[in-house]
Amino acid sequence: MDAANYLYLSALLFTIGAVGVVVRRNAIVVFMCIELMLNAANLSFVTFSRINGDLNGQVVAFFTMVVAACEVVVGLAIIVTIYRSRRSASVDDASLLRR
Amino acid sequence: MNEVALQVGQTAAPEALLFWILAPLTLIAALGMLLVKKAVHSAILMAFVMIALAIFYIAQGAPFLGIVQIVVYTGAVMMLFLFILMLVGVDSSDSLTETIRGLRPIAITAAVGFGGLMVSLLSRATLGRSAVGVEAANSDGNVEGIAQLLFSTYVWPFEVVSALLITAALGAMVLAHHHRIQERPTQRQLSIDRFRKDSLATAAGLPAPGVFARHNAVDVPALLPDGSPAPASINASLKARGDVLDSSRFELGTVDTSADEEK
Amino acid sequence: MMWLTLLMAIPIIGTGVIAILPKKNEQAVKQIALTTTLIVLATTLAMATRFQRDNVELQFTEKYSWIPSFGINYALGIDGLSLVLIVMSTILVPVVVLAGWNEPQGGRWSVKNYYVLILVLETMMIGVFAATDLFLFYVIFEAMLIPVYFLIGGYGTGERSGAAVKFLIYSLFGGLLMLAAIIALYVISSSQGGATFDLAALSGLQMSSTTQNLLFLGFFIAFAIKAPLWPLHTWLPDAADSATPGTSVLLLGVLDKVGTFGMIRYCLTLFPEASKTFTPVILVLAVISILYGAILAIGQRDLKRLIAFTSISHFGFITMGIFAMTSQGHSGATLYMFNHGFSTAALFLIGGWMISRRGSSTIADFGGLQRITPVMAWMFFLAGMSSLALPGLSSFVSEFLVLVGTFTRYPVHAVIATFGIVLAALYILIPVQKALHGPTTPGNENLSDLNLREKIAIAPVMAIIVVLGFYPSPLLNVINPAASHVIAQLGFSDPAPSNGGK
Amino acid sequence: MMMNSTSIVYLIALPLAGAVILLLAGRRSDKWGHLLATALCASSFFVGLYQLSLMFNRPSQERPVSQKLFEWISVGTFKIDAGLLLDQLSICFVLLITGVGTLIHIYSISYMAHDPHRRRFFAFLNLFIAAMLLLVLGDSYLNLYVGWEGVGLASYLLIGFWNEKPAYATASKKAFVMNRIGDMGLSFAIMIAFATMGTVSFIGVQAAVEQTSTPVLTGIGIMLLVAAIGKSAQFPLQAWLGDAMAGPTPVSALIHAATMVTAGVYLITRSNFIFDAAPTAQLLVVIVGAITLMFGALIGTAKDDIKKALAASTMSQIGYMILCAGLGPVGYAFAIMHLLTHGFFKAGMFLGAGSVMHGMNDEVNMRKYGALRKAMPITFVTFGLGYLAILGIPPFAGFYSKDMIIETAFNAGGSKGIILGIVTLLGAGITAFYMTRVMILTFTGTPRWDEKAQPHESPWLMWLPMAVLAIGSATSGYLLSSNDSLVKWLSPLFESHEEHHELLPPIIVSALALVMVAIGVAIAFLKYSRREIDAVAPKNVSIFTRIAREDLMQDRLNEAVFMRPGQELTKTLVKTDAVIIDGAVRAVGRLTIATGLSLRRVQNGFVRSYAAFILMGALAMIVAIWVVVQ
Amino acid sequence: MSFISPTLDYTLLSPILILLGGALIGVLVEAFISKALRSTTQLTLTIGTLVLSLAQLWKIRNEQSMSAAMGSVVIDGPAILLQASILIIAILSILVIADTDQFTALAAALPGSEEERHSIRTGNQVTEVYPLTLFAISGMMLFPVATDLITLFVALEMLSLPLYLMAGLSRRRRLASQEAALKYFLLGSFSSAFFLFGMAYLYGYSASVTLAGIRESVVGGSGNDVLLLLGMAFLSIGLLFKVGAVPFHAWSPDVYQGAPTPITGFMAAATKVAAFGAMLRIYYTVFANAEWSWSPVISMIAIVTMLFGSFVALAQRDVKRMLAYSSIAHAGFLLSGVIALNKAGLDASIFYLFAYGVATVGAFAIVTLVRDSSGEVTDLNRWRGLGKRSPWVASAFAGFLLAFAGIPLTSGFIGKFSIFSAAYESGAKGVVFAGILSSAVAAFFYIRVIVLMFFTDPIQDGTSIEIPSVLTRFSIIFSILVTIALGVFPAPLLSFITTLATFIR
Repeated sequence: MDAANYLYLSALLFTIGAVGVVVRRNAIVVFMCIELMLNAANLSFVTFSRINGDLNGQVVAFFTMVVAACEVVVGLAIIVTIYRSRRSASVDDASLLRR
Repeated sequence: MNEVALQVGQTAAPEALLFWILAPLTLIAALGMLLVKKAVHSAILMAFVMIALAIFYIAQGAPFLGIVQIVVYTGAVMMLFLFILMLVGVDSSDSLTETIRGLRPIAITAAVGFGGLMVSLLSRATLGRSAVGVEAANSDGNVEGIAQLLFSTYVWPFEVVSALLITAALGAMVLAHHHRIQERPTQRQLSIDRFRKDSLATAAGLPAPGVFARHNAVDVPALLPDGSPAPASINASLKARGDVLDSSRFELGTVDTSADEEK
Repeated sequence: MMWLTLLMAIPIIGTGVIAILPKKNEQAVKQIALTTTLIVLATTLAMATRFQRDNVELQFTEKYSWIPSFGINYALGIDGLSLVLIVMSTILVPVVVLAGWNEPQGGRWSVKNYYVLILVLETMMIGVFAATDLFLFYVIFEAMLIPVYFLIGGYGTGERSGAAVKFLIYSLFGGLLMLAAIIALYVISSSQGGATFDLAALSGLQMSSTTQNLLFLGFFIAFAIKAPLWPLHTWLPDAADSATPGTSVLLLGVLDKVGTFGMIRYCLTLFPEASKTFTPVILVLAVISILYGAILAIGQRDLKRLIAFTSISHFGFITMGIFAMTSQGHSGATLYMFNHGFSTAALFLIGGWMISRRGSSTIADFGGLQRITPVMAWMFFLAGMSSLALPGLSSFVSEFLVLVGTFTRYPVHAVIATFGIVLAALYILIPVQKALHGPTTPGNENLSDLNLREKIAIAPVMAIIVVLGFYPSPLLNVINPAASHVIAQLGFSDPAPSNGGK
Repeated sequence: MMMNSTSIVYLIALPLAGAVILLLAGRRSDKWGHLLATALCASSFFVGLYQLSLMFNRPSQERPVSQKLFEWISVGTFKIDAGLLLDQLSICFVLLITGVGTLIHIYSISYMAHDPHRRRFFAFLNLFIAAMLLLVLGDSYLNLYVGWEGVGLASYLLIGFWNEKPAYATASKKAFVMNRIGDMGLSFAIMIAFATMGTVSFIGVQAAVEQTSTPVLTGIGIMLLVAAIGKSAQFPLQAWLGDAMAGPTPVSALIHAATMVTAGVYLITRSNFIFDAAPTAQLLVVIVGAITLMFGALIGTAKDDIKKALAASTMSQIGYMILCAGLGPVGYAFAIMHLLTHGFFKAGMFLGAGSVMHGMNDEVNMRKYGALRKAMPITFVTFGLGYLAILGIPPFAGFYSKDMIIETAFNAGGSKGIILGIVTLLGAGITAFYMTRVMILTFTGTPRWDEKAQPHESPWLMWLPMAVLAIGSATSGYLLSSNDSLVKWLSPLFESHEEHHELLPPIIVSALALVMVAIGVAIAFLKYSRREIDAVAPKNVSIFTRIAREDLMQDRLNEAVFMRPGQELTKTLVKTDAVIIDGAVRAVGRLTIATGLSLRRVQNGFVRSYAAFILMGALAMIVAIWVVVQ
Repeated sequence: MSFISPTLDYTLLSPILILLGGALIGVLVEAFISKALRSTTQLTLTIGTLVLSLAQLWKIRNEQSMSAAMGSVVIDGPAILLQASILIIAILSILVIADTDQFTALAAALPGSEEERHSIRTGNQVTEVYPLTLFAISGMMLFPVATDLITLFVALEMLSLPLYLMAGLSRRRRLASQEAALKYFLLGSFSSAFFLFGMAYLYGYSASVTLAGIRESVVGGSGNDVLLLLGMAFLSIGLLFKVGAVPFHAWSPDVYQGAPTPITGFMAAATKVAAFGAMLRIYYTVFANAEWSWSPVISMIAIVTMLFGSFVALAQRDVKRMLAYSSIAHAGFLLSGVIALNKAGLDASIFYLFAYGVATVGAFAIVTLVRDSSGEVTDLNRWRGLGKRSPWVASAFAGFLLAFAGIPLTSGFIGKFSIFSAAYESGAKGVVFAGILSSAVAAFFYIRVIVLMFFTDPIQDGTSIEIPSVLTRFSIIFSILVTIALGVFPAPLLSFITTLATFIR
């Protein structure tokens, strides 16, 4: 068992998250996919922290969680606002701005 | 994994077992997030992924993070997600058919290419130094170790993050906080208003929207006896959103009586 | 004494005075503008008398550090070439102001703005010829576009905004190519002992021939657009067609000269080897311009476009003279720049008066003007004769010098170009016949002849055209040292008489 | 070293001043302008006489004098002074120009009396005199060139004097443009001379001829010939002369008969040193002269317009001169002699024609004349003297000069001599024919006048100059050839390497010529005197007559070969410029905008697409890394 | 392992601390000051804070320190210059933001609802924009001076979150504004996820989260470069997203158009300074030794960005969108300063950033002035004849456009010249050539607007020029003066930059 496996897992999760942003239409799901990407990054941090033998990576992951929490607050507030105006959480419906 | 450079040394067999059981499940759950229709299912799967990650953290010598992941992420953040999902409509579901032309192939290419290339690249990576393992760093305890860093080396970003939290709170308030415009009228007051105000025209209630014969949706104004639409029959916020169908379509024109004449 | 800065400052001061005048007081604005330009002219002439004509070095030099981080200086200085062009510009501006006394009335904006633009333009015209710092030159070269753009677009007629845009885009495109070359020069100079834009220092740079060729093209294309050389000329007829006569005079008479001036001052001095490499191509383009411009002039139905095309032909001559690399060609080209300024000014101003009186610029709408408005008609005729280089008028000397100078080195080009003089007879005499001769066309009967102001405005131009035809020496004496200096720097000497190989 | 003079410039300055004063003073000088102009021209003539007298008093080698006015152009080795040269050749011209010029000024005072723009006419006349004098007095080819184009300008202005008639305006333009083609030749000659010899002054070029190769000299010679062809209306640039008759008749007399059109002869004789050294060019000169001689003569036979008939004759006579000038040293003097005598008699005849027109309401068609002998006796006599002179009847002027030319032609040697002799003889015969025709149609027979016409003799101001010229026509030939005075006078200028190979003795040549003339006269009498002349030109005439009436198709040829293709080329180029060159520019603009519009579609408003861009960008980067790592 | 008590150099951190303090007071003001006084108090407070911070910055301009905050922050010449630029741009922007007519009266109210109308009637204002702006500014100030990845990431989020929020606060066209916020937010977080992932690989590569540590590994690393390359690529995506480089640009036209115009101006100008500041620091110090690997990629992106921005701007009918594409093109030009990787490139970039930022704020300030009865008019066709109706406003706008186009005697020209010459010097000739070409294309659309304003006749459609408030007027006048002054006499600023701008490592 090699710690590198965690890195592969992290990369795959990141990929899945990124693709999810492109394919899903519900703004909340899209946002969850972004959270998945952040989590994938965290997994890499923790793994590298282990490989490097210091705790810096873990600290970064911790910060990431805090920041992600803030992002979630703001993001969900925006999503709710737009849902209230439009009665739709689909990102495809938000395409007034194009020309 | 052959000559892979990121040799960390062989870890204990239980960890390997854990990994090989949990990692595929995590991946399946993550993939599931993309494939299920209902947002709420996605959220559940997401929670699963997070918990799995928390387990990995703990397995990798980051118990503090693991706990935070479960408490903060899964416990708080995911709940926030679910909460909002409830608000938006828990049954809301996506159709998975792609409507933007050309996006599906791009997504598939990206998924395959990105994932494949990442794995391929990582397999080629070398560090040129041996892996250390986190045990030494955790010698004083994981939480203490992190605290050491957090409150000395990273005290500045730690402080700054507080500003970020304030920003988030302020932002949420700006977007969500309603001012009470006026005292909400009590039931009693409403009732009095209905009969004692300027006229009795609406004493029996406002006309209901819709025209049975032609169109009975809420965004269609009712027709008055003279055939003209009744503006009062439509909810004001629908009007404000511009979601009202053009009422002129429903005005009574000349009645088509050709069928009658034939008889 | 800082003559050149003073020259550049006077119009700016005039602008300031005009700016504080009330918009309504148009007469005062005009008078101030005229006075300012006359003061500039007087100062220029005073400076010219102090010019040492046999000294090939730059004179009246000034140098102040401007942007030291890039080695950019506010450096001015003139030689015979610049002096002649500055004198030409400062004579033309008051003439334009006086001749176009009522021109700005039809504009989009106030009369005041018009004169502000004209005066700002005058400052830039002096600066562009006097700059000895490449960067300063480029800045003015580009900045000049703006007042002209507004002069065409704001005070012109017809499709004025389209024409103004075309002019601007064309020029900007050329300017950007030049900017690329300037950047390259700057970088090369900084790798060879210190970044500089000083002309003298730049001319000593070491460059590979490929680099030199590319940079030369960057400069040359910009200049070829300015002094419209076939096939980069199509902006000119449109611009001239739409601009007021006064603007056209400044545009064709002065601004376009920056192109030919730049070819001498920058292309030849900075890239001697590349100049030689490209000479064959450029000469062919010049010859094409001469004939093409002339033939198209013949084919025009519109008076202003016709004059514009004659200028394309004339610029062909100037370019040919420059790249003939003989002292006759060079001096002739420089003299041609001066003379062309006046003959074109005369044509445009008088043509403009004809057009504004008739309300049409179609040649066929005129007819029999010689009997209705004899003074105007004969002035136009004289201007036309100057344009076709009739001996005894100024253009002849320069045109012949160019031809002779070219012939000694490139006989074939000169011979083909000479056919231009026959075409010139046609492009001048056809409008003369249609507009001035023949029976009076309906609608022309009541045109008025030139008034006193117009006569005064055109008189100096005519005088210069005639006097320089017979006595060009004062100018040639100033031009010759500068011209031979350039030729010598390039390592050329005039071909000796060949005796046909005997 | 040539002597300097300070007074040559007055020859030019006086008439030039006249022109300037009259033009600038405008209407204010209407009252006295014509008098001033005439006076100034006359004073120029007297200066000329004074110069002649000075010249007589010097030994023949010292006769030429020069005057440097100022440095005109000086660039590198191209140094041209505004310099004048008065020698035996130019003084002849000076006197002819100013003399005939003065007479024509006097004539015009009356002839133009009723024209509202008489002042301007005189200004132009003075301008012409000044330019023509500059042409013959300039000491270099470039100075000559100034005069050369100056006379072109004056000619243009005077032909188009009545330019309100579109045809006249066109005629003047045609003259100028065709002249410019010739001028181009002169430009080439000057350029070649400067490039090969390093100088363009007459003296300098003369000195350099020896060091210069023959091909170059031939080139210069041919280019000078082209110039002469244009100015002197020689084949193939002869077409403008007939149309030039649009100008007032005094102009035709002065410019298009006596002086300007002979400038070509002057140029060739002045450049004798070049032609002597360039036999090919010389041969071409002869050929051009011969062709034009016949060409003009043939056209002359068919013209009903009296001025055009005379113009054709002029062309033909100048052909004689050019031919003669092309025959080398022996011919120059005779060419000049014929030029001078022709100046007298042709000017006289033109003035006569003017007088006739004056009396006939400006009618120019000879078929509307007839029997004017009685109505205008003085005109008849003066015209008649000119007629006799041009026919070459002894002892009138033409006899001396034309016989010399015919003789020289025969003596040219070999088959060339024989051909040239025959051509000149034939020309003499045809000349006799058409001039007799003119005489008969105009002065004899029955009147065919318009109703309104009231023929009357012209006032004295008009007939006096005619009389003077008539006297000249009668006597000048004798005066110039007695003692070979003109030949001797000019001989220092021309290198004479006498090689007389007489083919025929002079007396026989004269006899032959007279026989030819007699034949021509006889045919004319038979054809026109014995039966009634139609007042309208008959239509059913032979093809030859028709061709001759159309000036031997010269205009049609020009039109077909130059004008039409030229107009087509112009139209095509105008279109090309708009469609292709400007079109390309506009296409670039449109393409740019189109690129922008199509790229804009990428921005489709869907946030998922935007995310896809980012993802693709990331993918591209990873691919790049993957490639690098491989 | 004993605890090292942290030391912070408060003097050096004071500019940022002042801003944070101001923002916190602002939050308190929201809570405790009555509505009537709130907006004046907030404005005064914000401007006061900014000026104080700027003054503090001036005091420490010659300081240099790597250890201002336990190695998380570096204070050096470029840092001071960039922070000063951000502050000046921020002050100018705040003056425009002060025009509260641009912002929704109540963000939580549904568009078109009675609640919203009532809020407008009662003169309610979202005064929270002031503290939010201050938070964003502190993030921007921190971004280019951060020297460890954590601070960098936190700063990135701190500058982004308030902007996401403020993008959705427009008073008119609120749906579009909210859409802008959503797009900005989603794409912004998406790109920060990449940024974070890149950080992870860099950490893995170098076993360090400080820039200095990573640099050491880049210089003398022992393993292969895969992790470095991945890290650089993902980190760059985050940065390139912020500066709006193709293909990470797509958010900017939509967001610029939808966001309230004063915010757009602020965002376009200040974010660019901050992001490029960070980018310059990272590329010039950390990645400099790996130039071979990123230079071609960034060059490619720069070329595509310039051309794409210029070409597409040509096809825009909306003035804000046009300016957005113009800013994309400018991002391309600025990237050539990154590629240059020499002192001249650094100087030029800083100059360019400042000049461009000031002109951008001015240009967007003018956009706020052109209105009809229902608010701003951004349709270019309705800008016809603006020069006739209000020559000064139109002239100022033309001045900014000419600066964008890089016409001599404007700051844009000096900027373009210096940045291109720096790039050329480093051998990036292709980039310079593309820059020149796209400048030519760009000239097209700038001139088109000038033509519209000056050479076409006004149409009567009720479009009018709002008489600018004193604050907006000051902002515009200051911007145009700076734009021209930097075109005519750039020497003082250039030499100031040259002396100061050296990265310490």
